[in-house]
Amino acid sequence: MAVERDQLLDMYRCMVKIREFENRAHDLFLAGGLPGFLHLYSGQEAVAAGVMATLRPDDLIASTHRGHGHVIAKGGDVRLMLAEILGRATGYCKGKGGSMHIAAIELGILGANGVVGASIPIGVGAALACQYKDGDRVSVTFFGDGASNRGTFHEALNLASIWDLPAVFICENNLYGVGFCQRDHMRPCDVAERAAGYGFPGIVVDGNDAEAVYEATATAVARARAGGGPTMVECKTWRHHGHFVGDQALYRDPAEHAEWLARDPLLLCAKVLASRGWADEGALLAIQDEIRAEIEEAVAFALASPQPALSDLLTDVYSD
Amino acid sequence: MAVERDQLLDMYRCMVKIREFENRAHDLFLAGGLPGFLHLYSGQEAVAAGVMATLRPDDLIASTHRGHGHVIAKGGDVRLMLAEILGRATGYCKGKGGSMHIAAIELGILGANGVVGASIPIGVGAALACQYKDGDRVSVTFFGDGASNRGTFHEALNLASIWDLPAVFICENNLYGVGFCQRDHMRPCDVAERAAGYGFPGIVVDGNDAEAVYEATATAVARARAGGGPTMVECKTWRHHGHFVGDQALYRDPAEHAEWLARDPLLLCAKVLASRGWADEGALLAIQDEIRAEIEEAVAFALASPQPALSDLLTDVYSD
Amino acid sequence: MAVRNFGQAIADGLILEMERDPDVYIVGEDVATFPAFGVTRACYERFGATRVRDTPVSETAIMGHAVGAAAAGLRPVAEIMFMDFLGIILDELANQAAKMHYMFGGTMKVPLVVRTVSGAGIGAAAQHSQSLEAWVTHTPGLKMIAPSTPADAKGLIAAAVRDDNPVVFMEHKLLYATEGEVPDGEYVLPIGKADIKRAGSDVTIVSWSSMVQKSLAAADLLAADGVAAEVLDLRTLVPLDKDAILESLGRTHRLVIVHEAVKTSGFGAEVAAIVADEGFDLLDAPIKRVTAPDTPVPFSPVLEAAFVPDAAKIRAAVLSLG
Amino acid sequence: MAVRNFGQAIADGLILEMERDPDVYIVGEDVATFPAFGVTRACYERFGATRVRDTPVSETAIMGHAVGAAAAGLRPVAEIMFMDFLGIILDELANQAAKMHYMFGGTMKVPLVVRTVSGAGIGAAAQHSQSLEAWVTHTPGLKMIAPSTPADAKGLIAAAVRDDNPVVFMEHKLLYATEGEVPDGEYVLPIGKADIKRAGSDVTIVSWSSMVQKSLAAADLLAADGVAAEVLDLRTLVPLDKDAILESLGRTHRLVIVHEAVKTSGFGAEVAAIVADEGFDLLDAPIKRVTAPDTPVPFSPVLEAAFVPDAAKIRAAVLSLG
Ligand SMILES: Cc1ncc(C[n+]2csc(CCOP(=O)(O)OP(=O)(O)O)c2C)c(N)n1
Ligand SMILES: Cc1ncc(C[n+]2csc(CCOP(=O)(O)OP(=O)(O)O)c2C)c(N)n1
Ligand SMILES: [Mg+2]
Ligand SMILES: [Mg+2]
Repeated sequence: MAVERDQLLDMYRCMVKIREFENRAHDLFLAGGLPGFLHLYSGQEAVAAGVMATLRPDDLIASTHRGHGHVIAKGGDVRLMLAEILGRATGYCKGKGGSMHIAAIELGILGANGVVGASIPIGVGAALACQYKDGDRVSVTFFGDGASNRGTFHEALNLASIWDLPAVFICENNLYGVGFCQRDHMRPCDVAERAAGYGFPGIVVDGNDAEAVYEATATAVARARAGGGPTMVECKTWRHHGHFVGDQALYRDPAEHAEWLARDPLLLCAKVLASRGWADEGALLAIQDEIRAEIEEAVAFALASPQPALSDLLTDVYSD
Repeated sequence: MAVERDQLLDMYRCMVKIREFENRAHDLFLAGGLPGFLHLYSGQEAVAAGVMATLRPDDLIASTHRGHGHVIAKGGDVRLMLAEILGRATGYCKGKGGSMHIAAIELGILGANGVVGASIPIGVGAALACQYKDGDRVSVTFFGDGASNRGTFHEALNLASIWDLPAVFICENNLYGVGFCQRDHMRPCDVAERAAGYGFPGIVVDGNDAEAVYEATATAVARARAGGGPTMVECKTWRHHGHFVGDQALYRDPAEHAEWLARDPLLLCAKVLASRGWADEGALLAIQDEIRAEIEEAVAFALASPQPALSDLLTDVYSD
Repeated sequence: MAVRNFGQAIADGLILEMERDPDVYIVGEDVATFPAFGVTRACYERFGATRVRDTPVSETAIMGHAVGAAAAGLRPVAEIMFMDFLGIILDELANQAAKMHYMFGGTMKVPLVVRTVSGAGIGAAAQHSQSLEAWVTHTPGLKMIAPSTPADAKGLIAAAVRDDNPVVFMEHKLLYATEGEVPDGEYVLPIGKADIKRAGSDVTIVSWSSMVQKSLAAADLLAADGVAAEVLDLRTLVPLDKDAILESLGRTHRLVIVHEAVKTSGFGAEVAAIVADEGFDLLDAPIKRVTAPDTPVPFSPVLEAAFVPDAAKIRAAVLSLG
Repeated sequence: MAVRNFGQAIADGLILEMERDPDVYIVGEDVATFPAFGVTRACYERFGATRVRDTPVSETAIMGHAVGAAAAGLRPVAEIMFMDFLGIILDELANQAAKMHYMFGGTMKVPLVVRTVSGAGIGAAAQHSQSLEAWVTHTPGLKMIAPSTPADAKGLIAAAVRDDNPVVFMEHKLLYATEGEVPDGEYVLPIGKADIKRAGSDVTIVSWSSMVQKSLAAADLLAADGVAAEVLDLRTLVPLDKDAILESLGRTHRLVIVHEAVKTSGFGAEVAAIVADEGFDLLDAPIKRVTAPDTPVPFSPVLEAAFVPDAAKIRAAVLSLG
């Protein structure tokens, strides 16, 4: 499933949007404007962009604490996202959720999640809904290398396997779970090796190469749509910042960090676009400008948005 | 590690003891004398006998709901066991535990367990204690095929692996978890395939062949004692009865059941002993008689034992 | 009306709901081929393996996938074989299912039911005999139902399935064989309404699940003592029918609360606390709780019988009020 | 005496216990290399990776292995990064650790400590801000400690490590930076003793953990109102110092209970229920609870501030007693 010009340009645009969004969120946090924990997605953009490019609007995703990228790539409105992480009444969750709990069911986004590994059975349940309701929708579940050591991972992947669910598992292996290095928190070299324990394929791709992510995921999605059951795609990648804003990530090797920065997914993608003559520098800069403007507008919208009313504290506990 | 005459005779004796114990417990249950759930070990004797023959008294084991065989093979006193499953004050747990909760810390038995899969992290913690306290003790954890789908399995095996713990994992794959057939409740053919996901060896043996169980486990135990880390040994076996007494096991194929009965571990062992000239029929019958007498004596002891005093209800909640 | 036992009544209710709504499915360990207490057998026979789904021994995935399925438009009825295993699924139940509607600003619904088996009485010991409703009632976003009769069970399981929120439905194992008249056909009770199972003017006995039967037995004994006890069956713990409690108390001025769960932090404490605040002026005597002691459930039948509250203990508590 | 903050005081206590007993080890996510709230950093620097052990993101294994290690002779101090994750470990904690001593007839000890971080106040939202002590207090076999000052934290963490039972030790995240005088060297407080943090004769305010500070602030406001409030810090919820509560009430005849956990089935209900029974005759007014409302913890700082009880609300509750 080769990637065409427009597709790759869309992915690039998506990656820029995520990066600019995260940069702005970072600024706001450092300026003291953002409460709570902020887990930036910067550095992993090729995963969200590449995966989501294979999906239809009616497909479902389950996301993690590091979920901004997923939400943006699945079509999230940056205005409502920024309002949410600022805790404003206009946000996706009326300010009740925050960065770790953005959801948009109308876009097929079942929610970011503050509990590591909790997305996995949720994504599997969504896959059951896809299968049960006929049609050929798929459910894509994101999780980190760290999450793959949780019991939820094991139980959910086994269930998806024996039920032949249309599920795609995207492991974003950024080589660390907080300060714990993946080569120390598990013995197998690749998380994808674990797929064999459930009897379905597990493949490893360069998670900083949007095209590679797209191609591997497209195959997995096609398999799932055709009733062929689950696949795991492990994307090796790197977060540019600490675990959350405030963490200096002193536990990582600066040389390794520098190597990964040199393999910035946006840079890599820009090079490919240029080398194929699909976009020149000017075109890419134009994209960036356009998106910066969109993000600035979103920041202004969010900052101008009202705080929730005190009465909101007691609403939405039950649905009636 | 070849098995010698006395060792195999001891294993045979152990298997007979388990079988006779379970037969008697079965009778007592059907006669209405036993409360609660009774999960008989009959048919799986070669696993307990073969594994325990590789252990020292100071090694530790963590057991399951189907634990009578493990306790007997690790040196449990059948009098105190019968008293316990009859709920008497003289039992291993003063009658407070029952069949699913027999423990004997002085024998290195950390307890049977009513929660499927709960033995696994407990066994791993015991392995940490062995490693932490120096020496070369090992910890052996028993669990079923069904338990290998629990999150506890995944988390605990991963932890044992990265800490290089002296842990041996014995999967008693009797091909069913209650009424759910192993080839349906997971996709891999063998549970042992999952060991690769944790980076340590997993081997499959005929669980009805005590010698084969012994040899595979002895290798695993030696590896653990030497600091080589965990091993999984999967023993393919069959329970002769239903899941618990009362279950007719109608979900199993009668032909398959007959095949396995023909491969009764006691029969197989008796044949080997005879073919090697290590014991004739008379010697084997003598063992059986001797053990029957021991069990009868234990039944008498248990039946003559007092009920707990009502005041026992409130004791032993906290240790002081 | 037909005489049905408690288990049959639940199955009847489930079958009706499954007929009404194709998105309702049942899921859990052995629910299809070998259901532990038999309840879902008839559902499997009627609807087959797509809608009555066996799972591996994977409670976390049972609960966790149900959350995702519910969020994506299905209506799972998940069975957790013993309520004792609530500790295995509490993150999925309390951190995900219960909170998603609120956390996501009211944009997502998680309509699911967790059916689970509680209680002592068959020698199943410490890990298969607990009554853990108080863990559930301490979790905003969950509803908690604990019926005591076949008719209530049928009407409330239907209500639970139709509810757009996560609902825990507790079935005491000793109730399964109890029988009673059950309305035929569609029968739905409102969630959150208590029921006076026996009227009386001297004391209010509040209870739920199997303890309602014990309370009624105690009321019989008390009648012989000349004390007219009112037995109020809460049926739903969350939402709680506070008005029914206060109203009864307005007539009796004495309160005894009975539950099988251990005493400390049991749901009886919540009932007592509400009354000690909002019903303080109605009280003529201390509030008594008759509960299991603060111990694990013992295996020995002798000790187990002493663990579970009985009519004699309830009677004694009432008489102690003077 | 030296001035230490709450986190340092806990670290001081842990280091002393680790020096005293080589079987004590610390285990949890990032406890060695990057501890979430910094507490165990000093322990790691002092004792290294064998005794301060990082784990993968595997709470079930953290708790489950600790049970096995404790049964086999070690004394684990396990950290569960947020109390919200209790639902992940409750089977291991409540079905295994809590019950083994009883189930096995008193033959086995399970000496372990679970340190865990509770509470709202930093915008961490619904899954990182809860106070779930009531799940623990409903489990016989567990002890539950919730200190409010650096000195109590030091003395009680030492007691928890020395205790032969599983103990849950709750640390409110907003307390870490609070400072106070802490006794130097070995300092062990008894488990199960409440402490009068401020004496008063008009009303008893019972609380624990960070709400003690809020209650003291309320007592200041009340003093200006002419009301002398006694602030009783329970410090340990299980075992509960019932005598201290009843004794204080014997002097004040009015009770307000304050906790940050949500109201329904919070531990405040248990305190109220005990008093409504055993202290009924001492009461001159209804028992009031000041708690969080029955909602998940909202993210928005505005809503979060409204969620957490504050001095004004406590004052209002006291004044409502007339
Ligand atoms: C169940 C659970 N345990 C611990 C945490 C604290 N925590 C937040 S993120 C994280 C690391 C997750 O690592 P990984 O899955 O690799 O995701 P990454 O942060 O690298 O994107 C931890 C331990 C949590 N949120 N949930
Ligand atoms: C956590 C948990 N879930 C469900 C049960 C009910 N149950 C008891 S035994 C069993 C099957 C276990 O299968 P397996 O591990 O293969 O052991 P076997 O019974 O075959 O020896 C189940 C589901 C339980 N006791 N614990
Ligand atoms: Mg990671
Ligand atoms: Mg099995």
